[in-house]
Amino acid sequence: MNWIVRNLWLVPVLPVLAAGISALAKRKSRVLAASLAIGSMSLSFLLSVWAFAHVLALRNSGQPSLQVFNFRWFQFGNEWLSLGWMLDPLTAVMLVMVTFVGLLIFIYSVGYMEHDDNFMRFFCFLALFAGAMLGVIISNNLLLLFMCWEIVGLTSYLLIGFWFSNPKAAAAGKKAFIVTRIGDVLFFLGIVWLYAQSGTLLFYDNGAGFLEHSAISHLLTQTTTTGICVATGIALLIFCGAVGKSGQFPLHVWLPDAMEGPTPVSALIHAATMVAAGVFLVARVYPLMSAHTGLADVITTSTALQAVTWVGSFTALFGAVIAVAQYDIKRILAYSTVSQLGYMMMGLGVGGVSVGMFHLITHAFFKSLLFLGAGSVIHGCSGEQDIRKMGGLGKLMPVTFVTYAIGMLALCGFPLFFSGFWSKDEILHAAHTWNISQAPFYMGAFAALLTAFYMSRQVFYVFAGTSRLAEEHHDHAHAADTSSHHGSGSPHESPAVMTVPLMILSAFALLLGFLGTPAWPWFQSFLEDAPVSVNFGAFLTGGMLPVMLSSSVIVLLGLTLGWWFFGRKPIESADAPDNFGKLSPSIFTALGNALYFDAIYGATFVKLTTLLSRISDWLDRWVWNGAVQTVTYTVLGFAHLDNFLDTNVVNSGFDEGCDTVSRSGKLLSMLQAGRIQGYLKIVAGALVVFTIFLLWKAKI
Amino acid sequence: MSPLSGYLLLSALLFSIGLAGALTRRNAILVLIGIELMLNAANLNFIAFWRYGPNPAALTGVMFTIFSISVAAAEAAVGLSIILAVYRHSKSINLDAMNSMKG
Amino acid sequence: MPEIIDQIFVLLKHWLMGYVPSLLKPVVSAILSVVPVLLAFPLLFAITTVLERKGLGRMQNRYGPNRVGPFGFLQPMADGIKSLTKEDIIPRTADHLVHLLAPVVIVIASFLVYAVLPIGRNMVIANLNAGVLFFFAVGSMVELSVFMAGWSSRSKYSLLGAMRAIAQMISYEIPLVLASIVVIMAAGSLSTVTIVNLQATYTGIFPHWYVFTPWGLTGFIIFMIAATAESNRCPFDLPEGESEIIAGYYIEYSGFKFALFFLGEYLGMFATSAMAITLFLGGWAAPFSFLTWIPSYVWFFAKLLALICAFIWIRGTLPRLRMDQLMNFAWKFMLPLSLINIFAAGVWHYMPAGASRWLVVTLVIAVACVLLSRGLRRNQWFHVRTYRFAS
Amino acid sequence: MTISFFIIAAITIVGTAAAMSLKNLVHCVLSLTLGLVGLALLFLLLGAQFVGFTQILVYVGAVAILAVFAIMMTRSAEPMTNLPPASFRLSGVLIAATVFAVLAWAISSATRSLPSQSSQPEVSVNQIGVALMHQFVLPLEVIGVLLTAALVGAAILAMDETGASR
Amino acid sequence: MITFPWISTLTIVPVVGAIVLLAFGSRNKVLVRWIALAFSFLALVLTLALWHQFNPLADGYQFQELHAWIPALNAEYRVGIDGLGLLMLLLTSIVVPIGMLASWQIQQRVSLYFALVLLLQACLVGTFTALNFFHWFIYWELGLIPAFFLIKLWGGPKSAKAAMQFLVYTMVGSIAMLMSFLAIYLATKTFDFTELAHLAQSGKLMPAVVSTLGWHLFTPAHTAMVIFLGVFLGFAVKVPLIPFHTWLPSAYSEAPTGTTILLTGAMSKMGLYGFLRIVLPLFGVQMQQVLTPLLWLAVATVVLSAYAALAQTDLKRIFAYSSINHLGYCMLGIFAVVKFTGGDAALTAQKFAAMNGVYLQMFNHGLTAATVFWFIAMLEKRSGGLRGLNDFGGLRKAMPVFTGLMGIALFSSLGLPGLNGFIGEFLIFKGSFPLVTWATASSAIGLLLTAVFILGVLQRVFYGPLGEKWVHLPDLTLGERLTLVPLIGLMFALGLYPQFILGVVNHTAIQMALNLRNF
Repeated sequence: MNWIVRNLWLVPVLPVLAAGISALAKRKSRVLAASLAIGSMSLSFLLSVWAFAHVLALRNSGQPSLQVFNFRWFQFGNEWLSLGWMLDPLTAVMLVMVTFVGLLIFIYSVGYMEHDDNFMRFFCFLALFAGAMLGVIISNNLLLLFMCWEIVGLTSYLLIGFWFSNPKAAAAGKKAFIVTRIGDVLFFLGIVWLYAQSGTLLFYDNGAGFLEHSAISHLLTQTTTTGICVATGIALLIFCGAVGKSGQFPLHVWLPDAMEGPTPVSALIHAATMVAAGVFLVARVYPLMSAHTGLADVITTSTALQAVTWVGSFTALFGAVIAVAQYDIKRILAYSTVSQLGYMMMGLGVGGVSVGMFHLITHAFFKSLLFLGAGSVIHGCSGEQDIRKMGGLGKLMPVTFVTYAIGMLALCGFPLFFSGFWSKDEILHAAHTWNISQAPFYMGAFAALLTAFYMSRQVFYVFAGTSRLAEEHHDHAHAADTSSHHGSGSPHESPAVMTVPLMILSAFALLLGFLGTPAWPWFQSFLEDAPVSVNFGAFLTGGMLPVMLSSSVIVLLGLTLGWWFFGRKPIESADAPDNFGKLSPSIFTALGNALYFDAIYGATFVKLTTLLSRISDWLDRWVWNGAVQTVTYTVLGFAHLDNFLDTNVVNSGFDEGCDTVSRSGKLLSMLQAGRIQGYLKIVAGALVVFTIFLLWKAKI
Repeated sequence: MSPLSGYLLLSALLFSIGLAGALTRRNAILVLIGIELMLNAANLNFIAFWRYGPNPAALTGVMFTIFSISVAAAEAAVGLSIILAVYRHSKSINLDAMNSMKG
Repeated sequence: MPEIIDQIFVLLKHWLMGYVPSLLKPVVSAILSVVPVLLAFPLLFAITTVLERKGLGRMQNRYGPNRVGPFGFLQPMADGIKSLTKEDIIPRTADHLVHLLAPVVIVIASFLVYAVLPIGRNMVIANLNAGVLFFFAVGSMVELSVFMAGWSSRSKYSLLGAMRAIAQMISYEIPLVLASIVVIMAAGSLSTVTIVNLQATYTGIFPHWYVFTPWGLTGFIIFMIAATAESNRCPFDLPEGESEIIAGYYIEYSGFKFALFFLGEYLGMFATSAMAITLFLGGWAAPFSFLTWIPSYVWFFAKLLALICAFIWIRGTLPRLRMDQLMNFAWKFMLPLSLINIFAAGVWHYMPAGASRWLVVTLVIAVACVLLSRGLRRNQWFHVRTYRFAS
Repeated sequence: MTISFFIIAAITIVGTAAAMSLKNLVHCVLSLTLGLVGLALLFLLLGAQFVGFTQILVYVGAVAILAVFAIMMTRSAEPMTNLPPASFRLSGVLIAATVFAVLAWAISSATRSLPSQSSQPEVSVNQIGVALMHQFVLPLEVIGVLLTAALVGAAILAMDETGASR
Repeated sequence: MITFPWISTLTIVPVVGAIVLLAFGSRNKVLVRWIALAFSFLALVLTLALWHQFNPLADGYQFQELHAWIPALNAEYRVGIDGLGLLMLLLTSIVVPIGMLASWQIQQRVSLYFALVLLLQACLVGTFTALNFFHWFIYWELGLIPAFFLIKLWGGPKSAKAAMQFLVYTMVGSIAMLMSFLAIYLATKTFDFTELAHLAQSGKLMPAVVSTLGWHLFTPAHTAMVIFLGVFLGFAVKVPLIPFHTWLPSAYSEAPTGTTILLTGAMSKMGLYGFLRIVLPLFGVQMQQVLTPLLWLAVATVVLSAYAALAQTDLKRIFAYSSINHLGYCMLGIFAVVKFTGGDAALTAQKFAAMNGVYLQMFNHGLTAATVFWFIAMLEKRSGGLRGLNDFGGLRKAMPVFTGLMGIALFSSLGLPGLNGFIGEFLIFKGSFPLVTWATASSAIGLLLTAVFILGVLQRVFYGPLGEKWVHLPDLTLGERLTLVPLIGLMFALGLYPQFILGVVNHTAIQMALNLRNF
């Protein structure tokens, strides 16, 4: 257990520390914030590289590449909840990728956010985000992962809603957080269920972790009352978390709206890291996912993985279809991210961890490249995001154009040189060899076609043709306070601090592909701990070649179509209808509105919740309160009745009684008139009566 | 008509005359005199019953009368002094005036 | 022979009774015994008036009435005729009936008293068992008649005189009764006849008169003082105090009614002195054993005359007492002394005969006299007199 | 029933009736005295000599004079000015009459059962004295106390305030 | 040896404070406030001293004091605390100073206000430490009076009605409870909790009660159930559970914010404490018999209150419902613990987790809710009494620090990991999931809805364009920041390292769960 593994926790904590310091710092100085963020990021990058080297060294020396460090967090009942972090090839790769891309984006955003007055707060959130993301990557405990996962969600909320004065941004932030929260809740249930079943949340705890064989086998044996195997149930719930975070089909609505945030944010979060977290999570718990009751030798994909595949492939197709009809430069990229994530999920589902992860790494680079490129375009066009208002920027911003083109070609998977081709090809190959059904392969292929088509559409719109920006100098203010306008009206090349990261990223977009070519599958073997050997023959074996050929044909077809519709005669004016849209305007507008999913959700779920809330409020006010009111009114009624009885019946009766008594009193007092003779008469009378009585009695 | 009933009738007559006097007259002294008379009527009864009673030797009748006479004397003395005090106080001994004990 | 003389009147009566038809016997016997008394005592009254006027005269160094008859002895006859012939005046506002009744009641009362007094051996009108009680009962009617007289004549002097007379007579009646009680206690009976018979016995030559015992003597003295007060004579004659209220209650009377009052007064005097004789001086008993041969009634009348002379003597000598002195003397001296006297008699009765008895009883009585008189003297304080009504 | 009983009874009744009805108070008292003397005679007639004489001594001697004094002191000797209203007197007499009627009825219905004739009981003062001292010694003592208390009380009551204050 | 009577002094200190304040009169308002604060700090210091001396591993109650009070009724004055009691004391002594600080603006009858607050603290301390029903009930009832007056005299426009409703609700509940306990007293002749618990454990309590009461028309089970329902009603009203909760929103919103802090911070815990201390040990069997309906109640409390919070426009009412929601989780945890597990080791371990979760949740909710309401109080002070959601907008621009800190408090109440809210909820869910799966699953919706309405609040109040009215709203003053820092710090501390609390209460939780062992 050498130093790096023990102190791996420094990687996420450094950025978080930087974020904390910059938040608490009294003086609002831009230099401090930027330097802190970038400094901490670079430190983390170095540590990650060290960790990567350490893993390589372990692999070469044949030792198991997995190292774990656990510590006890708190005790409840007789057991301790212990957390921990781990270092394995997957972690190492992800660490390097995230820190490197993050660093580049930090540098880029220094330039991009130069004029923004909330500069410090931006970098503080970015650093916090990076810390949380790194936390997710290294955590060895599903709960720790979940905690960092939630903080990532929080930071994405804060960053999306960074320009909070813009109500759309605030709403987008809220939407993002809530939709991801839906996924997280299901993920949380999965965690709780897992904890209940396996008794531990640690991935690897030298034998006791739930990803290890004993726990997995135990989970397999359990079946819930509804008949599905517990392992699949938990896996599906965890996958829901991934769906939420990675914007898969049902929970994808927040990703396009997240573009309201500043472009570096979109680049960092919605291209490279955060969305990738979902895929990373599936990769991390792959053993659980792929656990199936079938025999060990026959590779039968578990129901969980099948679900992943289907959702992935459908999202890929779905994202691509919508991306075609988008006008906002960043929305197109957002939908393309959605489809690429679908590809990754499909890759994981059919090909296993290495296939998915390879595409994830390559995608991270060229997608962040594209986003930063779009950022510099927007920066150049003084905040304009609608591609119909751009055009002809190729000549005005050559570096951006070139890097952007490289990124676009990598994304489409232009044959041979671009990394996208290799990683996508791996997935298509795996999908092709999938024994369940070929549908994912065809959906993947068609999505690849559409990807090529809409990317070319976007490039031609932005860079080709004449610049439509001149017509409307003062387009509607992008945001009241974003002061990214330059003095001069015409678009111009972004400063070096923005273009240099673009170049670096474009270089990677090109070279990275060669790591994972079928010939020399270093990357895959690195992840699967298998020995690697150069074997050019691999191209021919296993049906790799036909898949490669078919994919390159599809890409070329897509590009020509794009050129055909948009390259030939780019639209003249901003409000001219889209050439492709002219074919079928109704479908085009539908696709423009993302198949109205927002409206559907709004109509269904949101309406349902508001309705339910109104019902419960009504229930509260009227039903429960009503019951209490009725009780009080009945009591009041009794009180009045009693009062009535009291005054009329009892009182008057009593008064009568009193009168009669006083009257008789007066009568009696007459006797006491004070005249002595009167008394004497009475005595005499009494005497008479008495004697008569005695005599009468004596007589009888 | 036996001698005893004669005496009894006489004492009854005396008694009622005394009573009539007490009831009709308004002067306190006269009422007192009336009462004296009633007492004497009673004494007559005693002596009559002693004389014609079954056991004259027992002397109870005589004794009773002697005591009754002495009591009557004491009563007359006190009564008259009270009347005197009342007179000195309210300058009149008209019975109706003395009704401060009214109910 | 002495018994025949002694019993001459009794025999005479029995003899006369023989002739009376049995039906009238009770009435006649009553008349026969009453008439001699009714005659004897008015006669004595006549003699006493003369005796008194001549005696007073002699005392005051003058002759007294000597014009009418030899040495004035027919003066009463003259007075009688004078009173009968005088005009009988009744004041207009007087209460006629009561005015008339007053002298009648006083005379009747006085005469009734003699029924009980034993003039001689077996010579008593009615030998009542409760003789002494009868004497006092009838005696008390005198006060009532005095009041009737005083009130009915509707004049202030008569009323005042009556009131004073009544007050005095009542105050002195109590010592009178108490003094007689001593004798009754000794004699053991209320009947005057038995009392006298008890005293008629002799030890040696000395008779057993009660007066010769210490308590008897005090009793006799108290009795005599009370008697003079009862009959409004001499030291106690305030009611008739001529100087102040002319003639007291009988001021408005004239003529025969005035004479009756006078008769009533003198009869009262004779009755009380006769009672005194009966109780203390042995009634008709002879002073010494050897003198018993003189008839009993002679002794009786002799003692009576002696007492009358004493009265006249006192009248001549003692000055008139003031009202409050009179009252104090009665209530603060006479009454307590008589009570003590009764006590002394009681002691005498229970002690064995002999000198010691004499010594103790006389000592008790003497000490009582001294203390009581000291008591009288002590609370005499001289201060401004406050008149209740006059002021 | 002897003649003397009737005579004396008549005297008593006339005396008492006059006492109750005369207007002038002094006359009332005097007629009362007459009535009482009549009563005393009745006692004598019934053989109770001692009681008769006591009656005379107490009533005629003391009470009458006391009454007269009271009349003198309270200035009610003047002739009565206003007689009580007829109705008042009538009711009094009426009630007295009823009482007499009832008593008479009681006597007449009761005496039939008593023995009508008995010998004249001979009583002497001596016997009374002995009885007083033996059988009735307690009442005697009580009467003694009563009389002293009554007389002292009467004296205090009648005493003039100014006199008492010194 | 005579041990220092810690608990009695802790109870008496606030009372003395109240008396001093009353004697002081309201001449010098500032001085009165500082004195009140001083007394509450004194209580805090005492509690910390207690915390320091408390031996977490010892069984049974510590710092016990036993004095015979009314021997005839067998009512002793017995106080003592275990982990739970100590936790509640700490919460009370933290919440009360916050309450006082929040009511710094009270102007009328200041000394009476703070005297009542101190009196309320005394009653709370009494309730959390009493171990004999007799004087426990007295504290329980006595607590109502200051609360009633605090709401009524200084409350909002409809405060009279709200106060009356609050009083009548709780009074009815406590009377039902009193009846049941009298029945028990009749049977067992003792008020002491531990003895009653032993009797209940050995199964002799209910038969004894049934025999003495001898209600012929009910079977023994029904009689026991009736008695249990009486006690249950008493506490359900206080917690509150859904059908009996309508007093809470109006009481919280009408009461002055200082009192709301006390109500939500400490008084609502009385109900839960009652369940843990009295209902669980005594009526375990009955609760198991009616567990499903109880669970339905708990889930309803969680879900319905969350939905209702969504529909509210008044900030205070929102957080009133949110506190009902949070307490609903605790109820879920408690009912889960009651489930009959037949000695299965794993499930009993879950019970320990759930029990610890309930303790932690009670403490955290008290802390968080108090802080949130304090923020609302500050907002109210600044905006002159306005606290509707639509009255504000974009306040972040005007008061960044305020928004930041309130954001933290809100996220803590949302249950964001890293802050104290999450751990409690996690333990409850972890504990109750295996025991009562469907109830836990369905109440997970509550988590989501909490997020929705809290973010709704954040967005409507702090985000969006800044209304021109609020441009010159002052940000937090130094004094307020200083007072907030320890609370926010505590939230982070408990969020990151809950062992501070769990270490102390864990042993009690185990004891309590074990006592529930099925018999």
